[in-house]
Amino acid sequence: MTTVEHNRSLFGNLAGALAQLRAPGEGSSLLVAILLGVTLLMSAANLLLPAESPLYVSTYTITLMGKYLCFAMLAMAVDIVWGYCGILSLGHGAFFALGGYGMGMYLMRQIGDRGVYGNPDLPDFMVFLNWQELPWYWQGMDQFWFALLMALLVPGLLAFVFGWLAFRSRVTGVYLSIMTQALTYALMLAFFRNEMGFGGNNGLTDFKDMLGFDLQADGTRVALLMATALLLALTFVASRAIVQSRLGRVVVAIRDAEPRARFLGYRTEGYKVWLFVYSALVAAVAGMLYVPQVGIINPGEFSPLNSIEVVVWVAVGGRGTLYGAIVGALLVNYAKTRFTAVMPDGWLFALGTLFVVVTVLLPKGLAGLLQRGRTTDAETRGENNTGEVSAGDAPAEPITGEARA
Amino acid sequence: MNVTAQARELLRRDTTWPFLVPRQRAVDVSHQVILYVEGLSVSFDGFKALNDLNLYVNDGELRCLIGANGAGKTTLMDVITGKTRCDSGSAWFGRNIDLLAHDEAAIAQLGIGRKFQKPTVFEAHTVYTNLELSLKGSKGAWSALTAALTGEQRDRIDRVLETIGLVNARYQLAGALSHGQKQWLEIGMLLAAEPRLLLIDEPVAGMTAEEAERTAELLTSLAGEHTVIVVEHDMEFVRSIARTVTVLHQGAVLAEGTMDQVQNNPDVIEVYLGEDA
Amino acid sequence: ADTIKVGVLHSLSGTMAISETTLKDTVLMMVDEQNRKGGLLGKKLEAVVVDPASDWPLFAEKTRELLTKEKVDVIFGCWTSVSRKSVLPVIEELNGLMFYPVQYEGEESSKNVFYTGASPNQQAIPAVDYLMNDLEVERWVLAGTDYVYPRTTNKILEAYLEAKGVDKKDIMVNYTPFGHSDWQSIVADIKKFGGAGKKTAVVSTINGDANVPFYKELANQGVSAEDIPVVAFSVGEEELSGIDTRPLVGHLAAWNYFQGVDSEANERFIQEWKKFTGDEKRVTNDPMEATYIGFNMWAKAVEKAETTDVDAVEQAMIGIEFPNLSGGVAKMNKNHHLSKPVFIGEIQDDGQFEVVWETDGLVAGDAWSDFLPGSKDLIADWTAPIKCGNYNTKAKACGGQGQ
Amino acid sequence: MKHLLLTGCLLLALVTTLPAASAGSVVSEQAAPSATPASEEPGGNRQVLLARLTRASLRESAEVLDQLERSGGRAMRGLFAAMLAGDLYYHRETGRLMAVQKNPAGERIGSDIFTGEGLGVQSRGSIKKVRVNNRLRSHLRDAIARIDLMHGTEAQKEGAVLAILDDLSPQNMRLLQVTADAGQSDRVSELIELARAMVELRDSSVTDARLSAIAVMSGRLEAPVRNQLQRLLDDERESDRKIRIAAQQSLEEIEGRIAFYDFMEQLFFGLSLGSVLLLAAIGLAITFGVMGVINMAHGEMIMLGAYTTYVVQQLMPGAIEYSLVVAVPAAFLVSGSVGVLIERGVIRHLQGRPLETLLATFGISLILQQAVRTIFSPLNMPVVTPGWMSGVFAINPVFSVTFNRLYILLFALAVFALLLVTLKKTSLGLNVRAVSQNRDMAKAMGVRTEMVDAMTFGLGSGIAGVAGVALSQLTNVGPNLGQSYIIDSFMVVVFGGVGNLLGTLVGGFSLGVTNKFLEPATGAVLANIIVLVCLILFIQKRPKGLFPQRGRAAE
Amino acid sequence: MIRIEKLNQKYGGTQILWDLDLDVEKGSCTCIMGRNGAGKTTLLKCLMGLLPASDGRILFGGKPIEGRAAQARAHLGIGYVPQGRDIFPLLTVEENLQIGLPARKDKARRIPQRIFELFPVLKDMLHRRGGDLSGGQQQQLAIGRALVIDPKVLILDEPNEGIQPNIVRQIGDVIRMLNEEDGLTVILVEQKLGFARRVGREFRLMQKGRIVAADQMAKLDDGLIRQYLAV
Ligand SMILES: Nc1ncnc2c1ncn2[C@@H]1O[C@H](COP(=O)(O)OP(=O)(O)OP(=O)(O)O)[C@@H](O)[C@H]1O
Ligand SMILES: Nc1ncnc2c1ncn2[C@@H]1O[C@H](COP(=O)(O)OP(=O)(O)OP(=O)(O)O)[C@@H](O)[C@H]1O
Ligand SMILES: NC(N)=O
Ligand SMILES: [Mg+2]
Ligand SMILES: [Mg+2]
Repeated sequence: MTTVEHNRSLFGNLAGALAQLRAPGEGSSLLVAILLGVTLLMSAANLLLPAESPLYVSTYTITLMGKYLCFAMLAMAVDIVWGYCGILSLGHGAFFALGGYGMGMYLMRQIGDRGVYGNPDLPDFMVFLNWQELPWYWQGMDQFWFALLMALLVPGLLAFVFGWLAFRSRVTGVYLSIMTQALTYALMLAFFRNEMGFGGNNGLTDFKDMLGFDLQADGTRVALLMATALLLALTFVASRAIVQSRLGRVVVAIRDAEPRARFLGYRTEGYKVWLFVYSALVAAVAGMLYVPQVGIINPGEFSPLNSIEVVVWVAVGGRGTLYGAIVGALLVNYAKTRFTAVMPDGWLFALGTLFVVVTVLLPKGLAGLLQRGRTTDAETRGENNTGEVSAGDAPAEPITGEARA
Repeated sequence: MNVTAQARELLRRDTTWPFLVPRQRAVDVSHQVILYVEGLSVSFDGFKALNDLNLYVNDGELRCLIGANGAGKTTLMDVITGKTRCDSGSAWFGRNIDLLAHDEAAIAQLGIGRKFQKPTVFEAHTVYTNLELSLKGSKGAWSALTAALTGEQRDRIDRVLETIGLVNARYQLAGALSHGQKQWLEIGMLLAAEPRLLLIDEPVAGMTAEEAERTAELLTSLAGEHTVIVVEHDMEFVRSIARTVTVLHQGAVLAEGTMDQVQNNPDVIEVYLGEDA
Repeated sequence: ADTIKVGVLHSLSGTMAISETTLKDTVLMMVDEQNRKGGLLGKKLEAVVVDPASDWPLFAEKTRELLTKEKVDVIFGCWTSVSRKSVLPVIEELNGLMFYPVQYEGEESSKNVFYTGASPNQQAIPAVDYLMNDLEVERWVLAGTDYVYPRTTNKILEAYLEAKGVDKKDIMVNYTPFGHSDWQSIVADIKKFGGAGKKTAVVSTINGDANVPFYKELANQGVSAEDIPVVAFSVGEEELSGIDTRPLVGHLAAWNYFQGVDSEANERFIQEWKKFTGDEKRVTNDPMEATYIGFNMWAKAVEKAETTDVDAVEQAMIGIEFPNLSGGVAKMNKNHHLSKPVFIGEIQDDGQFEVVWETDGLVAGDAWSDFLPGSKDLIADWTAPIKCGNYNTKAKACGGQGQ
Repeated sequence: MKHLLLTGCLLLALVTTLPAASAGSVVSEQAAPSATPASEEPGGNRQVLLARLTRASLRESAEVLDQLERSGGRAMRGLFAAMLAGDLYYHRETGRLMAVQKNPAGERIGSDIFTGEGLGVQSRGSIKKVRVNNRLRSHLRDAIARIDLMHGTEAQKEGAVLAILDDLSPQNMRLLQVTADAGQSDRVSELIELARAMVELRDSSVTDARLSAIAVMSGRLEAPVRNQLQRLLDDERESDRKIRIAAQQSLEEIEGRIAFYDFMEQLFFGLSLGSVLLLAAIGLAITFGVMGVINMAHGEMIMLGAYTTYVVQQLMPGAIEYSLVVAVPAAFLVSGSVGVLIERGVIRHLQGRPLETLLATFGISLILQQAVRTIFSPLNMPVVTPGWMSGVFAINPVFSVTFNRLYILLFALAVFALLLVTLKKTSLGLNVRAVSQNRDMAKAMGVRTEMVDAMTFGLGSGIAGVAGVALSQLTNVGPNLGQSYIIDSFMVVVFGGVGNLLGTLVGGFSLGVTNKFLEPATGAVLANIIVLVCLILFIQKRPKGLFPQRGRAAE
Repeated sequence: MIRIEKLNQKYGGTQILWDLDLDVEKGSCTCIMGRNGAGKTTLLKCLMGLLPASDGRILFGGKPIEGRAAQARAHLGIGYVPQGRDIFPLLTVEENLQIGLPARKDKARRIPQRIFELFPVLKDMLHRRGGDLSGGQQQQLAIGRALVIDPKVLILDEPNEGIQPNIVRQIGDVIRMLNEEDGLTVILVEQKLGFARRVGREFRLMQKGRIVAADQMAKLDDGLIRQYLAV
């Protein structure tokens, strides 16, 4: 079996398994199990089998998988706020990228004097811009724990401040969406500026190693993939716990009738802020894992279109179901990988058509398809109520109220 | 105050930081009055919806509020519950709590519950969850994360379900209820919350006479322990529950008294009841 | 394998498609031609085209795909510096071979990359010399898009100009974001700056999409080439094909190749290109020539090495000469950069350039600029005994500063 | 600036021209016989020169041109103008010079350079262009300016004198003297007066005379005046305190005026940027603002409009001047029809799911972009600016307004007004709003909702297409055109208040003006960032935009 | 005038209306009653075309209309006053009324004066947003709006919900007048017995998606009420 076929069957299996979900609770643990299982198998196949073996999984596939899983985590982060709380964030890429930059700064410092100019203190881009010393905000980033902390703290704090301002002032609906977009757009412009000290357009790249392990070694890549899978599983389980807790139910209530929730005594802005911060943190973790695996972080990650794409993954997968977001991200990105290689001139037609078709034919995304396969009557609409994570069938469209009322 | 002074103030050992002082204060009803509304005025784009309105409601009372469409009844509730800011006047909950200084959530936590004129329930949740979310208790995000229903709470929900006649619909999504069922559910949510003061806007609209009767019984039984303010246009219903009736007209109180007094008030007849009601 | 695989890594969608698609077509044309000549080492060439979609991480991923999945023998690709930077670690890790055909900021030399576009000393410095000596320019506007290529080029130029005695006051530097489209204020500022009674010129490192609105604004505000000439390093025939050039006649560009260069090889190349694209109006440009040279040098090197093995080809490449399209011969130097002639052209009303100046001989591309403090002591030399991309001539060691 | 180069060469030319003939009189003498045909001029010398012109290298050409000017004077203007415009060709075999222009059919039509006599269609291979470069062009311009100073129109004379202000050499002053003696209009005389004052200030040693010279110069906005005063103040040798003070005052006055015009200029830039934002957003204000469709394909509708402009220009190469007039309705139809198709084909199925429209229209936008790449190539398409839209409207030497921006500003306002009237005065406007507020109820009231949806989406898309026509005059017409405006458009609509057209207008202009007033202080990038941050903070204050929808229902 | 045969309706999987038959004569005033959730609103929506019927026939003036869209039914002359009023909240009162004008047979361009005679309040409120009106005012507007299309049949879904007593009377009078003087066919869903008795001339009782009793209003006795309307 070639890698392509392997890939294909891999996804076939995944989709098949998902389609067979019997009950939602089981489904979720099944998802985690598949996720970890597949990752483990792939890792073993990569490390233990010789490259000639038909079952060998190439490092390319490993890194690709790692990237997909990061995207899946990001999609899940968006789904938490969008699907469950009706906060359509068109700027989650910002948190992802900030997390990524945090990790990128650490990796950059790890290069040490192995850069092209051999400067032990300054990253290359600072050398050729004639910077004399490390800016204050780069201090301490050579410590892994500190970088990690910052990579969480900064996006978390940004989400907190932004959320606190916006939710307290009751900015909702499209107004909120466009503001998140403005946020990421402003950050993109700022990071493009070379004066910012983050490498401008070129961003941070040419990483060498992480915690002393060579980033180009297969072992490190596999470890990163496993870490990603593990963290995805972890955040998935945590997120599921959250959305299934009363907090999750309050959040859905807020999505559908925020004033009502307030009159019941819920300080809705508080809920929204915390959920937003949590989601931003998940996005940041995804970003942190993403950077060492793809090897570059640049302001393009802040681009509003990137964030919109994430929303599209979620919508394709099925808004309001956590596994839907994951499946959507995996599917769309896999499609992108295949299409760009198989039909480089026309892949946008294919992808565009996919989006249109999914929207028109699968109102609840792929998750809706899976659910439909699960429930006995096929043409059911709006009565899916078996609890779990299926908050997607909300009759009320949060944005409608804004745009239409 | 300059920054250092502020900092020093914050660091004083003998004080508790203001934001740590529990906000919840028990309502002081030592004068028997639970709601004081004085000189309240609200206007929208120059239109006076409330005009120097005064209203006092005793603790444990069941008060009916009637008045023409557009008289300002709903607006009054909006002000009391913090939804609408008023131009002038004051609204106190008991003697000690200034309602105008609190927001909706705080007011709800103080023990003021409300049923809207147009039934609003959480449509994506089941009837049961709707009630669960309405239960009295901590409404903070952190506690919600770990919250689980106690047996007592379950019982309470079951009882409420029974009262509102939705036992069989407990696992239905609230969005799929009929209009009248939503009305009931919203009343149920109020019951679950056990507020001190209930503001109920048109509870029997869309209910059959029989159901209205049941609602009347329910509200009457609530009074005493709770204070209830009901807005309703169904005179039969009002008659069946009313002790004191306040009539609003053009944003101000037109008349107040027993049902009989009010019913025979010529002004009320003219602007509200009509000749032969 | 029974074919030799040629990877093509140019964006066919997204913001860079506008420039890069042409290069993909150029490579395809070269592959065709080579196959008509019988291929290489008795094997046919097979192009493997992927679309990295102007997405930088995707460039890295696609490189990995080309090298490990498709097992290509060589890659022609990238345009922006950031895409190259993204690809670099992967191509080095997997010991691939890439040809990079676009003018760039220098400050780099990788064993696995051959740079067939211009480095700053093959474009910017000659252009400034021309302005200074022939047009007697005394005041300078350095306008660029805010990214590494313009930043570096402008840094080099500032140092260069100051070394030539230009006062700091007479240099205005301006950066704009990618795709900047509202040039009113900046053009007005340039006009004001130029109104101080000294001959002024604009050195433009404005990138891609921002150029059209920039030139349109220049034309509309009546800044003509005789008043304030603009010399650009990123504007070629292809960019001009998207603008009505009549109001821009006389503005300048510096390249190593213009379509208007009179030579037999060029004539043939242009004909072939028009035939290949089936479009009589299609133009050629400098990065295409760079691709052309790179491809042919690679073919020559493969034949010389008699294998497509990267290490062998890499060594064989050094010193290879191949006729360029402007009538001379390009040579691959030890630092993986080319020696090429430099031309200055004036924009004509038909969207072509008229060559008004050219260097006497070939200019060897510098990997490291002589005008930047961090790199003036560095050289790249991939032949024994140095064999590295950043050899410090002072410290006599590889690895930048040397220890 | 232009003057510098021009005068540099002017000087060069004068050095060669004037000494040859005793200054002044010759110039006007030469003018007289110029009506006679070129061939009658003394000596076949000119024919030789003209023949040399076709063969000369770019360096030699300058010399040939000087000689031609000396011998032919005014008669040479046509030749020079043709050469300057790049229209001068010669016949490969006969060597005959001619002006060649393409007619609408693309044929090259030659005409005699001196008589204008038609020489018929020239085949491409038979003629060759006379080469010209920047240096020659400025040479030609100067020569033309010299001819114009004597014989030109008022405007040409004015331009010629203005050019001389940059280089007040004795020769030039003599030339001015001759011009002045011939009697000139007030404006030209005034400028000559100014030139004299500048010379006076520079050369005289009499304080009073210099003071009155400064008085003349005071308040003038011409750059040379400012430069001279500045130089004077910078010059330490200038020790006359009175002069220094007067010059200082004068300069301050000038700078005060300039500051005012700078302000006006920035205001105009801001309004102009605002009009672009408005145009880009206005269609979205309908499809998104009124209908509630999160229309990610809006940018591509703009793009289609811009491509329509390109196609229209390709279809009517002979009538570029009118192309935009045709392009506006054409773009409306093209984008509008695509909009209707999208609505009927996709959006219709998403009723009640407005969020999903984001996904579908995103897909559509990808498809449209790639479609354009496939059909037109990924390259930018050239769109020509018609003559009436080119150039500047110069209010004074420091403040001018470009015609294209001015027209686009007016156009944006006109489109806005038209749209407002459409929505206010026709039943469509009412029906759209009803449908968007309560579709079922609108149906029950007999409103043909499908029709209304299609028409509205078509209208919004059509307007976007019209915006594309305007934008094609300012920016790239390429596959990425739409992407560059979509973010801004959403920003403007939301800032103004969703569903409020007036908000879009005010929003567009205020964002534009703020941006342009920030830009000089902060640079383009930072200005943009600051505007975005302000926007975010503003929305905290007004969570429903500038003009929120009010009333109970909006809560 | 209107005849419904074997109408079935499902929301997703749950069937709401079961083989429902209903016959409304021209010029009659029929009052449909039933408990909450009996399916009254669903029935009216099917009749109006706002919900697709799963199967069954709907005849209007003898012609089948079950396949026609709601807007077509409005043009045929069915006026609808929905439960909850459904005023266009951001349109002014005037605009709310104007919406229906194109559906009139006579193509009048102005709001008929008659509306303001029936509901004088609306005249004073002409330029206020519909959503700002109080409930009672909105209800009057909703009826007025339905009358603008000059309907042959007027469908009202609980028109008295939340209306002050004197206006309830007034609305009752208006309905009666429209029915008696103008010969308008009226279908009325009503819970309040008093009002139903006063206005309706016939009644239909619904239970669980079926019509379970039909007769003249006078015949509505306590037995029926206890059986079908009591809780
Ligand atoms: N947000 C608002 N904007 C404008 N006017 C408003 C707003 N809210 C209420 N009003 C007006 O204030 C008046 C009082 O309305 P309110 O809803 O309080 O009446 P009500 O007594 O509850 O009537 P009903 O019995 O019909 O419910 C009405 O005329 C209404 O139009
Ligand atoms: N959107 C919906 N989805 C699923 N079920 C629904 C929906 N709307 C109504 N139902 C169900 O249909 C049944 C009939 O509803 P309907 O609104 O027709 O009742 P009704 O007779 O008008 O009651 P009411 O007197 O309360 O207005 C109810 O049991 C309700 O739960
Ligand atoms: N290398 C460049 N032009 O980006
Ligand atoms: Mg009310
Ligand atoms: Mg009903």
